[in-house]
Amino acid sequence: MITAGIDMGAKNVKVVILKDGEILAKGQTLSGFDQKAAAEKVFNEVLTEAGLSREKIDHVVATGAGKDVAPYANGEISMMGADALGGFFLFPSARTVIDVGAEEGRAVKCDDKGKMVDFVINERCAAGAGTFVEAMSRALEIELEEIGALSLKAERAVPMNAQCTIFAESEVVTLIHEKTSKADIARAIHDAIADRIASMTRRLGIQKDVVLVGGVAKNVGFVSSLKKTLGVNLLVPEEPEFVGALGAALLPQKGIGGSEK
Amino acid sequence: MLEPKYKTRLLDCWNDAKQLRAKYYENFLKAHEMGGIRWAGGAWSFSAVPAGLGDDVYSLTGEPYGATVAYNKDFAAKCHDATEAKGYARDLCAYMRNYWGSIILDEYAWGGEFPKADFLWTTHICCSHAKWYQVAGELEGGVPFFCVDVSVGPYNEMNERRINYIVSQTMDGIEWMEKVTGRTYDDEKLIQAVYNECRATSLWAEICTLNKAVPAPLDEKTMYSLYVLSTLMKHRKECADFYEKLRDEVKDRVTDQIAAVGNEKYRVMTDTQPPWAFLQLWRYLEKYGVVSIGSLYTFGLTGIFEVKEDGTWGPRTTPQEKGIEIETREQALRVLAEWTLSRPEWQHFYSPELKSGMMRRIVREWKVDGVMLHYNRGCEGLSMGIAENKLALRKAGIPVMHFEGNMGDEREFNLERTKSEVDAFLEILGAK
Amino acid sequence: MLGYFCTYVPEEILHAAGILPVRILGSHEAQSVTEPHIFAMFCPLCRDCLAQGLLGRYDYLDGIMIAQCCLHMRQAFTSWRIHIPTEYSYYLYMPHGVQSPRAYPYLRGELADFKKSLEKWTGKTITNEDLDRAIKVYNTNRRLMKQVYEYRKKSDPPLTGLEAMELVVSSQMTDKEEHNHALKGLLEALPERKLRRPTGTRLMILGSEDDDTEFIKMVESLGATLVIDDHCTGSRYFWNEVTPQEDRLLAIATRYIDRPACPSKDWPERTRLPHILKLAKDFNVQGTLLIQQKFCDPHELDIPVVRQHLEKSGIPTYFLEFDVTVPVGQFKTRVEAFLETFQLPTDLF
Amino acid sequence: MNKEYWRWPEYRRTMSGKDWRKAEVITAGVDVGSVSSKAVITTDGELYAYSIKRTGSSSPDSAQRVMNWALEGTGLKLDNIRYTVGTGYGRVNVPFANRAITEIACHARGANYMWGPTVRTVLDMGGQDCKAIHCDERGKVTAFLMNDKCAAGTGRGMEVFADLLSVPIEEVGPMSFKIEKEPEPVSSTCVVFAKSEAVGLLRKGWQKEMVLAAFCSAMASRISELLEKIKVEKDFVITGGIAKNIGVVNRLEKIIGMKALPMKEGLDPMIAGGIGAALFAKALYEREQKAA
Repeated sequence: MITAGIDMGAKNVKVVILKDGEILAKGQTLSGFDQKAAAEKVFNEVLTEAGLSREKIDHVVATGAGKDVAPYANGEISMMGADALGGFFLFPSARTVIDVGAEEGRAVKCDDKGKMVDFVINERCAAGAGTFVEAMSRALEIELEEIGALSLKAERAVPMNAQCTIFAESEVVTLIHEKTSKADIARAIHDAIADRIASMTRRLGIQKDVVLVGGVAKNVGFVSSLKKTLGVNLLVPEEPEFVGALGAALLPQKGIGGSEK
Repeated sequence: MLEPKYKTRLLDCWNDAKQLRAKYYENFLKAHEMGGIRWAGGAWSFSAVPAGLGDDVYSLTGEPYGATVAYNKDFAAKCHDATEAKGYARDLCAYMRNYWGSIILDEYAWGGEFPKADFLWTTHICCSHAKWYQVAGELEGGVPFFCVDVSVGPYNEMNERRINYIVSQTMDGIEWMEKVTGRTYDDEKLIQAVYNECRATSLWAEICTLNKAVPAPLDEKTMYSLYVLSTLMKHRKECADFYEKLRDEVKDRVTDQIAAVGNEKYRVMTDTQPPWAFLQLWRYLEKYGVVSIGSLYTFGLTGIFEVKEDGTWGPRTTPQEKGIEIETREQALRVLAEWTLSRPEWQHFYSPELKSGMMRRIVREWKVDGVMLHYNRGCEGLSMGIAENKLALRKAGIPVMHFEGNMGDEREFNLERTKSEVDAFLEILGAK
Repeated sequence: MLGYFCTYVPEEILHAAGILPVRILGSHEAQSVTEPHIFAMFCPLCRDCLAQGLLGRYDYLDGIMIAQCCLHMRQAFTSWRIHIPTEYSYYLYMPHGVQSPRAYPYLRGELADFKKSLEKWTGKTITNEDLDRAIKVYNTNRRLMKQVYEYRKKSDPPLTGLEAMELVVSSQMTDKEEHNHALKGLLEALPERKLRRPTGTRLMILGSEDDDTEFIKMVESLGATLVIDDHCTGSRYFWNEVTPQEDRLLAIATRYIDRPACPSKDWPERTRLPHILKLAKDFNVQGTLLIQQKFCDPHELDIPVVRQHLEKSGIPTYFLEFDVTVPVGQFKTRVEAFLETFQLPTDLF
Repeated sequence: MNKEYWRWPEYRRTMSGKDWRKAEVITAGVDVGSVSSKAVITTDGELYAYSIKRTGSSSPDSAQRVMNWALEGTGLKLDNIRYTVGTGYGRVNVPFANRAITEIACHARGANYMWGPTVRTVLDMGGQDCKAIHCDERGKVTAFLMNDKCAAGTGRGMEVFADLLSVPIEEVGPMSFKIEKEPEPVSSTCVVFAKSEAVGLLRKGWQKEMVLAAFCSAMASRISELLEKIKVEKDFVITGGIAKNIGVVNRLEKIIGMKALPMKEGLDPMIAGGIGAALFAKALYEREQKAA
């Protein structure tokens, strides 16, 4: 059976094509303003990469914030359901999957077959984890890819606002003006988000093993801060931002949850 | 979509409820024209007590009024701005801000200017209630204000001293009322009002108990418009009579297997006041055969229950049914105080475990598949301890989700995000 | 040792039973342990306090108790009781209707129940002598602290606002006899004590619970001195004494009913307004900082009217919203700008 | 890094027809904001030259850079400046400043200079926070309010949004009026949510202009709440970057039912703080001369 998963994320659209549990091809592009067009573009690119035509795909399952406008899809699944399936597929020992994307943070608990049994989403004041790091790397005039590594070189932990990303941003500006080292500030930024994501995950109750997915999982600084705050080992797949699309593609092959569109 | 499994039918007495409610708000507006007097206060206050001043005493209870304003988003937004311009924080109780906004703008949600109360009579059940009416009185240019303190602990720790603390204050309240209105108090009218209140709130509990049936004769969205009458006039005869008629109709619906939702497949329960401007969320559930059979809020904010011989919840036996003859003012106030403090939605103010226990009971007895908690930023009183309730329900193996929102300030409710959370929960239930 | 959550707790009875009351406060650090227990719409303080319990920083407590006040702190107590069980816990149903005469006999009865419960726990009866001794020690502590506060009326007060806050908060966490001893020593040194700093603008600070010494230090580094407060970590904690009478429990109940009120007990009349204005006059205050813990309903309900009242009496105010960590950078700009309205000489314009 | 849409353009200017050599007292004000830094030079209390530059990640260097740029081409040297006042976020580490005064006092004083003594209410929308200031006829602050967290209608929110839509910030205002009907404002109380709500509108197929309009009107309504708290008194002026965004200004004027005095030719509202600081510098210098 050949299936495809489309993750209509806030910042990027991701597509995965799966054949009998093997990933044939995957690709992503910026969502931009016309998410439907972006999804069509990347879907066809991944098709050609997999050397297939559209008819060959038995099921196309959509997920993510924009799943209602996903092209070609004939099934859908919630973001949390997809995270559970994808995370479990990559790490069968997983029982908790944490997904930190541009706008939202989510955590899912799954059973021993990868089916979602409980979930939480970050509270309003703790929103915008991903965009927060981007904004801060711009304020520190550092490339987004480097800010993670930089935070590992910090000497001391600078406390930062617990509750609100907006005031946390303005606190960073104050730290800059007080000539705090960039590494310490980077560390404070990652600790602040790690605190919020850990706080959210604790609402779910942490069951080992814990998998971390979503775009922000590529940031080594964040992974290190979250590991320290949660006090638990984190399994991070190579391309964490594709786990949602992978989970969606897995759905027809698993026959769990989700529904005809 | 699933084809309907059960017969459905609109409620016959639906229009009576609408008329009773409209008449209530009209009476308050026209009270002075009819030679009557007005009092305002919380829906939790001892509304039977002012009834002793006469039959032409009309009330306005703050919370249902706040909910009515919330239902009309534009007017609510104007009320919020007016209150915030006076320096009041935006995270205060949403009903209170709608109420104050109405006074500042001098606009009554039902048209015309905001009718000024002759006196304010309430109870202090959370951090806000007494202050709600202290400020309301100041905003209306000074209105006599009396508040009964009810910080006496949960019903299972009730004792003589604690009941006396409330009875003595309500006694003082009656003398104060006579002085402020210049009317002489009629104990006989108080006694009738107490009988009415016991009957009305016991009947509402009975109606909720009938919803244990499968399929559920009533859905929660409908129940909101029915239970509201008890938050307006639980002490009046026409309210008790209406609930008696409704109880009979619901009984017939149970025997004839008439369902609120034709394709009922999954039964859920919610918690706290809903986001009043977004009730279409309840209809969205019904597309997947999911019906909300009610909540501790819809059942127990006014409904009075007791544990029956078979150990299950049912309507509390009224003093009348027990053949108790109330003769004196003091006895009436004692019965009223003891009856009111047994209200289910009052217990969680003292410990979340008491509420978790009641929620587990509702899940068991009303055969509920999952719980949807509305983490209601608009009301600290009912959202108190809600996180502990979620932990307790999850520990008992009951599927539970929560969505963040606000009952009366739609700026704090994100419909898109809530829909995605509900979708995920429907997947867990197997309804999607 | 017994941890308590709100200063309406009748400490005299605990002291009489040989128990050391310790106030539970927060650590002003970001934390990630309370979200499963308290929804984030409740104040940062109640969550910060619960966090200390969950992080094991109060493991030495034998018991916890609360005297009913706001819904926020109540949750710190109820969640603590579930997840950090202690040998003893008590919920005192302190009345809110402190302006009704019915409150006195009611609280007296509640205190009698509380006394019995303590006696059952400790296995010792609490005699009238024990109560008299406790009342005497607590009244002395209140008198001494009030005498220290008197010095803050002087044109150049010999102690800063920060020191006054530490004085009162330390009293909430130590044995009163030891604290009285330290107070006596301080009172001997105060007359000659000179601070090597200008007093600058004389400020009052009032509002939600505030033990944020970092913030106070910053304010007093900008050419201002906090000379008086209306905080439960300040004057509200010790402003009135127990008037001894034959019925000791009634005497204690009367003290807690008549003390300066927390907003959620200040109705139907607003007794706080004349009290705050008198403090401002007696300590000749130039401006007032109104601080409020985010989401703190009781003070959110009072601050607008308190502010109007002060401004009408010619005392400018500035409002600040606190969180568990206070952004000192932003607040420095706000406080400095507020002080500039007093400090920038008119001939600069 | 992709093209920076969200920064106001950097520039410097010397006012025509002025010669510093004839001046008695030359003073300067340096406003190191969270997003942009401004340097202003005044000769005998009159605006002589100014420059606007991005604030880097170190405020001392930003102060030095923007001051040097203001001096550039005038022949003036730093030691010709008799007195300098630092203001803004980085006011404490302007190396060559004699004193620091907050931007609240400086914006009020600057607005008084730019629009005259009838000004009573100054709205400054800086990068980090939004300030509503009352002042008297000489520009002295009598009361002020700053936005609290949830009502964070900051300049920052607008910049992030312009960047998201890749619309140069100067064009946000005009574009937000290229619509037929004024849309419902984005409703959420918090900037983070307002942004994700606006992105949701894009996804529903709203074109950019409509989404910009919804976002500007949300920003305007949030600022109006702050102004209503302080009770706007005539004359009302707006300083800071947002003053140049008609998308917010026009909608704000409609909500509060009062027009702001129009921007003066050649007087960029972003330098109000810098001017105020330079004027304070002159007064402080003259006080020191009298005292000495």
